[in-house]
This record gives sequence, C-alpha cells and structure tokens, in this order.
Amino acid sequence: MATTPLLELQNLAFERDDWPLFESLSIALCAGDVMQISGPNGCGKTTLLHILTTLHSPSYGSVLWRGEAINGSAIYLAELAFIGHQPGVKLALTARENMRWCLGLFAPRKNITIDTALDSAGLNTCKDVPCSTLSAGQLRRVALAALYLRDATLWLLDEPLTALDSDAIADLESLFETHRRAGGIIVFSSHQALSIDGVRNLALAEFTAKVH
Amino acid sequence: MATTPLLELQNLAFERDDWPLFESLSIALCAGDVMQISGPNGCGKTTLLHILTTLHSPSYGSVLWRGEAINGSAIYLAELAFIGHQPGVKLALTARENMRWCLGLFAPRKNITIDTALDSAGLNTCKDVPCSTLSAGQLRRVALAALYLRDATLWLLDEPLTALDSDAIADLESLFETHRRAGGIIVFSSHQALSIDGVRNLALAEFTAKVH
Amino acid sequence: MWQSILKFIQKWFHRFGSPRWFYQTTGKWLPYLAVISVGLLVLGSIWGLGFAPQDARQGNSYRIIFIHVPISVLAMIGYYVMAAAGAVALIWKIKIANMVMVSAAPLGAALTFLALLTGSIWGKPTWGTYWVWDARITSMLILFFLYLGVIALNQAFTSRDTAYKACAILSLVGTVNIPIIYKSVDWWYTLHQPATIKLTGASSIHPDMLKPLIVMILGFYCFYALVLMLNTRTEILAREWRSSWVRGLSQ
Amino acid sequence: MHPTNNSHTGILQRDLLVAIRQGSDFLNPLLFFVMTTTLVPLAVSPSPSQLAVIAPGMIWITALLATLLALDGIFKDDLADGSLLQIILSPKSLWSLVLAKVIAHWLKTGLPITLMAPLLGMMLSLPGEGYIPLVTGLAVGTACFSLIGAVGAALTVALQRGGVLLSLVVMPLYFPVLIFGASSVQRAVQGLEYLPVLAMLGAFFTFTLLTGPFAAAAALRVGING
Amino acid sequence: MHPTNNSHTGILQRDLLVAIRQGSDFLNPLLFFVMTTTLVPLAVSPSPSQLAVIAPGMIWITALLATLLALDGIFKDDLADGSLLQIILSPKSLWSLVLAKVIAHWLKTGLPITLMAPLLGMMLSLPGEGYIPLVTGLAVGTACFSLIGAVGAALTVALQRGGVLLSLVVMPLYFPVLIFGASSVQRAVQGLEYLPVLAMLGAFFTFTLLTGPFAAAAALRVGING
Ligand code: HEM
Ligand SMILES: Nc1ncnc2c1ncn2[C@@H]1O[C@H](COP(=O)(O)OP(=O)(O)OP(=O)(O)O)[C@@H](O)[C@H]1O
Ligand SMILES: Nc1ncnc2c1ncn2[C@@H]1O[C@H](COP(=O)(O)OP(=O)(O)OP(=O)(O)O)[C@@H](O)[C@H]1O
Ligand SMILES: [Mg+2]
Ligand SMILES: [Mg+2]
Repeated sequence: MATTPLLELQNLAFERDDWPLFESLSIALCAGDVMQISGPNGCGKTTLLHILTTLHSPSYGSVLWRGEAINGSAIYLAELAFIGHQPGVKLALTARENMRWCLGLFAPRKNITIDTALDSAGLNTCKDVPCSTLSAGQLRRVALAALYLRDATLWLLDEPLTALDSDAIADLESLFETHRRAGGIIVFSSHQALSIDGVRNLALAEFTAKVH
Repeated sequence: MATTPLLELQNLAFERDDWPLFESLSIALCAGDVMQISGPNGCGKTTLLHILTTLHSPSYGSVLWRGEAINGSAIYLAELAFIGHQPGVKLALTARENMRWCLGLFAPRKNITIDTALDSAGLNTCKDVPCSTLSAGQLRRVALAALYLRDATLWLLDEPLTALDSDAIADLESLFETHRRAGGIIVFSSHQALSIDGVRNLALAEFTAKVH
Repeated sequence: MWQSILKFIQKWFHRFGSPRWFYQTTGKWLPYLAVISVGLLVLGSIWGLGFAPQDARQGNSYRIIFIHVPISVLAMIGYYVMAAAGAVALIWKIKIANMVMVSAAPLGAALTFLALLTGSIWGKPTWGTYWVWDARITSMLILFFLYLGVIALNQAFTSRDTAYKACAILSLVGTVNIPIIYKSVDWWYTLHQPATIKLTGASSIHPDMLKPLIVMILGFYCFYALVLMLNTRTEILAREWRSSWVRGLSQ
Repeated sequence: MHPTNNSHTGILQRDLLVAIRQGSDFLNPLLFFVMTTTLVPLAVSPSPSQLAVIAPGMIWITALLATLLALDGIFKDDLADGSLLQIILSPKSLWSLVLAKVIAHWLKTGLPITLMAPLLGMMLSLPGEGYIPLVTGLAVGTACFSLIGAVGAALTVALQRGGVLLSLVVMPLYFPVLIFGASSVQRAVQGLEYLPVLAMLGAFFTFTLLTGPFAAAAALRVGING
Repeated sequence: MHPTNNSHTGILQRDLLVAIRQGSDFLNPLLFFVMTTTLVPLAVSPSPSQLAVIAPGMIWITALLATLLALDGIFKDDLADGSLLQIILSPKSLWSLVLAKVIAHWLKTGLPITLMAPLLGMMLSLPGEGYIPLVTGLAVGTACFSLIGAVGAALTVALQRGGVLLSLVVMPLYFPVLIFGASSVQRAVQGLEYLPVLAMLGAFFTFTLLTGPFAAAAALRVGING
C-alpha cells in the first residue's frame, strides 16, 4: 500500500459564528484507508464531512488532497463521492432514471451499467417504480447504488447505515473492502461498528475545543 | 403482569392499491410487553406502525385496543404516543418551546416538568437554542423527550435509534424498562438489537403475502 | 513603490477590519460627530425655518425642503454605502464591512421611508394629493423595496456569516440594476407624463434658500455617519459578545 | 391550567411564535401586497383618474393573491417536520386545532393587509367614499380566504408542488368573495348603496366559518396520505 | 456518449421528466395565469373598452406573478431531497448546471404562458395590433424573469418560508422588464413605434443572460448554508 498520504487534515479547526466546535485536528489518510468518525451527538461529525466536501470552509488549518489545498476545484470534486443525510434521489423518478441523472453529473466506472449497479444495491425488484413508493431503506439503497456506479477515489458518507437492514449492511461492507483494495479512501460517520478489519477510528470528541 | 391483552392484531392484512404487502398477522400484546418489528427493507414495518396509529386502515382484519376496534377515537389517541421518521419538531422554535407545544396537544405525566424531561433526554446544554441549529442526533433527542413528558400507555416508535449515539441509546433502553414496569406497551421498528431482556420479536417478513 | 503602497493599504484595511479597532476608534469620534451634526442641524433649521425668505409660489410650505431634500439625497447615497461595504466584504473578506453593510440597510430604509413621508406631506399643499406616480417618487419607492429585501434576507438566515454573504450578493445585484431601474422608470414616466404636474429642477432655488439647505445637507451627512457608527457598534457587540474584549467592556 | 383548556391557544401561540421567530412571516404577505399594487401604475398607467377606476378591483385581486401565497405553508411546514402527524394524533378535536391554525394564518396575512389597504387606496387615488367598505370588506373577505384556503391547503398538503395546484383548487371558491368585496367598494365610490353587498359577504363568512374547519379537518385526514 | 458532453442536457432532461411525471408542473403556472386574468373582469369591470386599456398591463402582471410562483421550487425541491448537494459537488461548472435548470424552468412556465397569452388578450379585448409585441415581449421577458429569479431562489433556497421572501427580493429587479414589456404592447395598440422598446428588452435579456447564471451559482453556494 502507498505510504504517501492522499488526504491530509492539517491542524483543522472549525467555529460557527465564532463558537468553536473542534480544533487541532491533524490526520493523514493513504490509499486503502477506511476511517470511521465517531463521537457523541453534536460533536461535529457532519460538519467535518461537509468541510471535506468543501461545502463549508474550515476556520483554521487546511485540507490537502494529493498535496494541494482543496478549494472546490473540479479536479478534487471529480475524485469525490459524498452521500449525506438526504439520499439525493428524486422521488418522482424511478431508480433507473435517478442513476442516469447521476451519470450526467459524474464520471462512471468502467465495465458497469446502471442495471448491474442497482442489482448490486439489492434493488432488482424495484428499478422502475417511482422512488416515492419506496421504503426508507430502499431509498437509502438507491442513494448508495451511486457508489457502485461512480468512479471516485474518496468516499465521504454521513451515517450510511441509517435505515439499512442486515443484508444491505453486509453488501456495503463488502463494497468497502473492494474499494479499499482498489486504492480508494473511505471516510464515514456512524454510531454503529462495521465488521470489517482495519477501520481507523477518529474519536472526534477528543478534539472538541476547550472553550466549549 | 396482566394476562388480558391490551393490544390485539387480528388476522391483519394490508394491500396498497390491490398489491398485498402482508397478511394473516395476529398478535396480542399485554401490559409490559416490548415488541420489536424487524425485517428487511420494504417489508412493511412503517406501514404496520401507521396502521396502529390509525393513519392507514388495514385492508382486512382489525386492531383492538382494550377489546375495542381502534378508529381514531379520542380515547385510543389519548393513550397513544407515536414518533415517526420525522421528529415532529419545529426548527424555528427552541426545544423548550417545542415541548410546551407538545403539552398543549397531549396530557402530561404527573411529577415531571419540561426541564427535567429535556435533561433526561440529554439536552441540558441546548434547551434554549433554535432547533434548526441542532445536529441530527440532538433533534431526535428532542423528539424522544416527548416520551418522558407524555402520559401514554402505548408507544409506537419507527426506528427510534436513528442517529442516536451510544449514551442516548442506553438512556432510551432504561426508559423502555421503566415504561414496561409501569405497565406500558412499546412497539418499535429497528434493524439494531436493543440490549434489554424479553423483547418480543415480530419478523414481519414471515407474513409477507405470497403473491409478492 | 506601488507594492509598498498596496501593502500599506492592505495593512490599514486589515487593521480597520478588526471590529475591536473600529469599536474603540469610533468610540473616540462619536462625541465630536454628535456635537457637529446636532450643531449643523439646529443652525440649519433655525436659519431655514426662521430666516430664509418665503417662496413666491408655495408660501411657507416649501420649508419642508430643508428636511425632504437632504433625506432624499442620503437615502440614495445610503444604498451605495451599503453596496460598497458589501463588495469590500465579499472581495477582501473583511468582517467589519459586513457589519457596516447590515447596519446601513435599516438606516437607509428609514431614510427612504422618511423621504416618502416628507414628500407626501409636501405633496398635499403642492399637488393637492398625497401621492402621484411621478418618476422620481416611483424610483424612490422601488429603492425602498430594495432596502427591505436586504433587511428581510438578513433577518431570515440563522447563520450570521451566511446572512452577510447573501446580503452582500443581493446588494451588489441591486447596484448593477439600479441605473437600469431608474432609467426605465424615467422613460416610462416621459411616455405617460400627465400635463398637470410639474416638478421643477433644483436650479430655480433662490440663493438665500440654498445656503441653509447646504447647512442642512451637511448636518444630515454627519448625522448619517453618526447613526451608521452607532448601528455598527451595536452589531459588533451582538456579534462579538463572546470575545474577551467585549466581555471586558462590561466590567 | 389543565392542558385540555389551552390546546387551541397552544397551537395559535406556537404558530404566531414561529412567525415572529421567522420574522418575515408577518411582513412578507404585506410586502407582496404593496409591491404587486405598485406594479399596476407601472404596467397600466400612472394617471390618477384611470387608476381610481381600477383601484377597488386591483386592491382586492392583490389581497387575494397575497393570502393565497402564504396559504401554501399553513399545513405543509407542519407535515415536513412531522408535527402535523402529532396534531392529527392528538386526542383534541381536529377541527378546533385546524381553526386555531386558520386564525393564526389570518392574523399573519389578512389583518396586516386590511390595515395596509387604506394606504394603497390612497396611492391608487381611490376616492374617499371607498375606504370604509374597503376596510370592512377586506377584514371579512380575507378571513373567508383563510378559511376556504385551509380546505385546499389540507387537500394538497402531501403533494410535491402543491403551491400552484392549491391556487387552482381554491380560486373558484374565492370568486364570490372577490365579486362581493370589489363591487361593494365600487358601489360606494359611485355613491350607491353598498351595505347589502357587505351583508352578503358577511353571510358568506358566517357560512364558511361554520363549515370550513370541519371540511378542512376531513380534508386533512385524506390529504396526508398523499 | 461521454458524460462530459451531456451533463447540461442531463439536468434539463431530468427536470422536464420530473415535471411531466408530476403532471401539474406544466399545467399549474398556466392555469394560474389564466385564472388570475379571469379575476380582472370580475373585480374591475366587464366593459370591453375599459378592459382593452388595461389588458396589456394586466397580462404582463399576471405573467410575472405566474413565473414568480413557480420559481420557489426551482432549487428548493432539489435541496429537500439532497440532489442539490450533488449538483454543487459535480465537477461540471456550476453556472452551466444552473443555466440548465433555468432553461427547464422557462420551458415549464414562460413558454406555455407565452403561447397562451394571445387567447387571454382576446378575452380582455386586446386590439389586433398588440398581439405580435405581446408574444415576442413575453417570450423574452419571461426568460428574464426566470434568469433573475434564479438568483433570488438561490439566495433563499435554504430558508423556511422562502416563497414570499423570494418575491420581495426579485420583484424590484423585475420592474424594468415589466415596464418595457407592457409599454411595447401599449405603444403598438396606440399605433406608435414599438420595436425600439422590444430592442431594449432584448438588450436587458442579453445582459441578464450573460451575468445571471454566474450570480445564481455564487448565490447558491452561499444560500445552501441556511
Ligand atoms: C429620489 C428621491 C427624491 C429626491 C432626490 C427629491 C428631491 C427633491 C428636490 C431637490 C426638490 C426641490 C426641487 C423643487 O423645488 O422642485 C423636491 C421637491 C419635491 N419633492 Fe422630492 N425628492 C425625492 C423624492 C420625493 C418623493 C418620494 C416625494 C413624494 C412622496 C417627493 C415630493 C416632493 C414634492 C411634493 C416636492 C415639491 C414639488 C414642487 O415644488 O413642485 N419627493 N424633491
Ligand atoms: N406511498 C406508497 N405508495 C406505494 N407503495 C409504497 C408507498 N410507501 C411504501 N410503499 C411500498 O410498501 C412497502 C413497505 O414500505 P414500508 O415503508 O412500510 O417498509 P419498511 O418495512 O418500513 O422498510 P424500511 O426498513 O426500509 O423502512 C415497500 O415495498 C414500499 O415500496
Ligand atoms: N446550522 C447550524 N447553526 C448553528 N449551529 C449548528 C448548525 N448545525 C449544527 N450546529 C451545531 O454544531 C454542532 C455539530 O453539529 P453536527 O451536525 O456536525 O454534529 P454531528 O456530530 O453530526 O451530530 P449527530 O451525531 O447528531 O449527527 C452541534 O452542536 C450543533 O448544535
Ligand atoms: Mg450528523
Ligand atoms: Mg420504514
């Protein structure tokens, strides 16, 4: 495995309206790393993920990707896949149509079709019904199907296990394994532990700013 | 523990637009029972809970409460507390103001104030900030605080563990214990197992209609 | 040489950009500014109301000019003050500029409202009605809406930082559009111009009326600066209350 | 202070509190009302004599649209955050909770519009005789708008893009109110008897008040199922 | 078919597909347009000569409001389901994706309104000379409304009750379009030269087209933070 870090967080701090949330956060992730952000409710996991997507900017410190500071440039975004709390799925469209739209925005993996991606996500029976008729877990699966489809190195996932049943969690774990073997990086937040080996843990509460 | 069932599901079936979801579901719950509805995504857990709240009506069969069919009458509603996927919290208001509103709609427990309910839910530091500034887990805690506050016998909870950290889950478990000891009934859906004893399990997939 | 000048400007900007520096410096200016503006306003009022000659056509009712005209002028300039502050805030990311911008909005809206009010009051004796759809009046009304948009937007956000950026963008978009709006309203009015109403230009004004008017205009300028500073100081305290220097103030 | 007594004031209070927090809730329908009225001279003609003729109708149309626009959120906001389910599952009678929400809506839209109307009348050169029927008519008429609108808002609450669909559902029901309201002002301006017209408006209001909340409560139970 | 080439048509396609699925998306602004115009004879006066005078202005005001009403959802729907974040995080240039959404909005509102306008002109007794400037003016003018409106919609996207706030923010910017548009029709009806006025509208459109998508993209990045 490569030893030069791909993603580096350098002395990162975030304050919202001058109210500090976390500080002095430094981490380096190499190809093949899987990191779980854990910590009590409200410690800033979602905020940290948003910073990594460039949706928020850090108050101090910087985030480097391949040695360069990230700044919403297309180069970084092209390597990034983010799935947040909201699934990002149009309820009026079918799962297949949603995936087609996803391909309009992002580069696809080689050798994969929308059909196989949806099958892998366990949606074989409901590819062509409007997503408004899907259950909470099925909707999350549609969102996660994008991970099978897209060609991205860095995955940022905010509580990806929400609403998933045990089969879907097992599928996701094996997907994580495949991605790390291919040299990808996964950063995800969750309150549940995954049953894959070598997951690095970032206990965010340790970096909570002292003033708080 | 009482042996006469309080809540009875008799040969319940539900079909949506003539498409059957589950059928022949018969269960009886007595005071002190805790039942977890489990099953794969899309098997109908949310739908079943909505039927128990009277938001949907079953296609066949009936639900009895204290021996009488439920039908949205105030008597049944007064004993019911439902927390669904959406927390039911006004983002523009503070946690305290939301609880005050809750008291306007439902009867409160004796010997409890809004303050202690919020403290018990682990919100002591953020009672008076607008809920729009709370994190996903904190928002769920505000919703769950209603359980400390309200005087209801039957709790219907749809994936109550979503977004909760381990402390909050432990709190919830001890709240469940207290409620069952006081003779309450809890029906909840979840993909995670709780660490309390004697939880009855309803594997909903077993009742999936054969046509499906 | 150019670089050192640029550096100097930058350094000055950033020093000026510190809310603390702004608060402490303006604190020293406030008393002087207050004395000057009150002095000018009192002088101008006495001069204008008591000693300036009567207007040949309008009698004494014209004397509202001494309030109406300065306020109208400031109301328009106020928008550019706000937009310029917004631009500075967006480009150089200077905190204090944001605070000036959001403090200028309600002040400008209040002035615009007063311009509309004094104009209406003046309109009754002059035109026999409180309101006509004249080009200048209509533009003023639209300006009022532009101000209200910024104020409402500022209030709607919970995050102060986001509110600042949003207001800055809106006031810049507004600035680009103001000339277009004014031109189109002018053009619209010339199309429909009803013959009954005539707004004469300021050129017809008698020099004895002009002098107190200039004093009043200067007085209002100082007054504007004074109120803007006070507003900004309040905004600073509201925003920075956690910082140690603000806490130190109350002790 | 047993909660049974205060559930309606509870909802009313909460809705008004939310409105105050969001600040813009009171101001916005009002500003929409004022701004749309401003469009009229610009798009039609600035001549006072021409404006005076169309003033009653235009003010009424604008008041209607301002109320309509604010109507979309009356239940939808509560559905989105889940609190509508709690309201429906409350043991209190649903129609009275709905009525509380309608009253809150009127206090946020109808009342400020009514109070602002004389100013707009002035700006559109409405003759002096028109002001009394304008204000009384609007007070009653906007209340009708809120009551009728609640039924439409309840029916469309779970629909994705309910806003414009809502207009479609309630607009036909708004026609009588608009006709009575506008013509009472026109008659007053022309020096004709206008009280009978206002009386009809009042009768319509009474009818709406007596049936509206029940209809809206029933519609709500249907509407939440999408 | 490399995806770099089709991302804009991708968004356009999706938005139109959603609109077709929801059915009401195309129909609603149009129906609002028709219905509000119908209010005019009811509230103002049914006399054809009087209607003819106010017809150009009223049609333009109604078109403005119909576009405005449909504007609220242009980004908000995407924010609610999370797909707006995906759009912002796409490596494609944001302004071009925003432009695609604006075009979809215009196809859903401005275009049907433009095509419907002659019918409403007829209903309001608009003289024959007015139709050509009415249709060309509306085609360009509604496009301006969509472009300017996108900036306001982007700024208010994360706000609770953005709808009416949005009107407040964009309405002042709509005034020039309304003035040019309505008066070109009026001039045509009066037998005056109207092409220069339409040319001014065209110039304004070009300016808006060149700046609008960039402003909207910047506003969107700010607006999503609530
Ligand atoms: C753009 C903002 C405005 C500016 C810069 C402005 C400035 C002036 C000036 C310089 C005069 C005196 C010149 C003269 O004697 O004609 C004047 C007169 C007047 N203004 Fe304004 N004004 C503005 C807005 C308004 C508004 C909004 C109203 C009414 C609501 C109004 C009503 C009047 C009246 C009634 C007069 C006297 C007209 C006359 O002498 O015939 N003005 N204004
Ligand atoms: N509004 C609807 N219209 C049509 N079908 C629906 C609708 N809502 C849900 N369904 C279908 O009903 C089935 C049951 O949905 P439900 O939400 O009850 O599942 P669930 O057990 O709660 O799943 P999950 O674990 O994912 O939350 C699903 O197959 C879903 O596709
Ligand atoms: N829009 C906002 N404005 C102000 N404060 C906010 C906002 N969003 C979040 N916060 C605060 O920032 C802190 C971190 O929130 P964040 O959502 O990152 O937490 P989290 O670690 O993801 O929590 P959870 O496990 O509950 O999802 C919380 O204390 C929250 O109250
Ligand atoms: Mg989170
Ligand atoms: Mg479910």
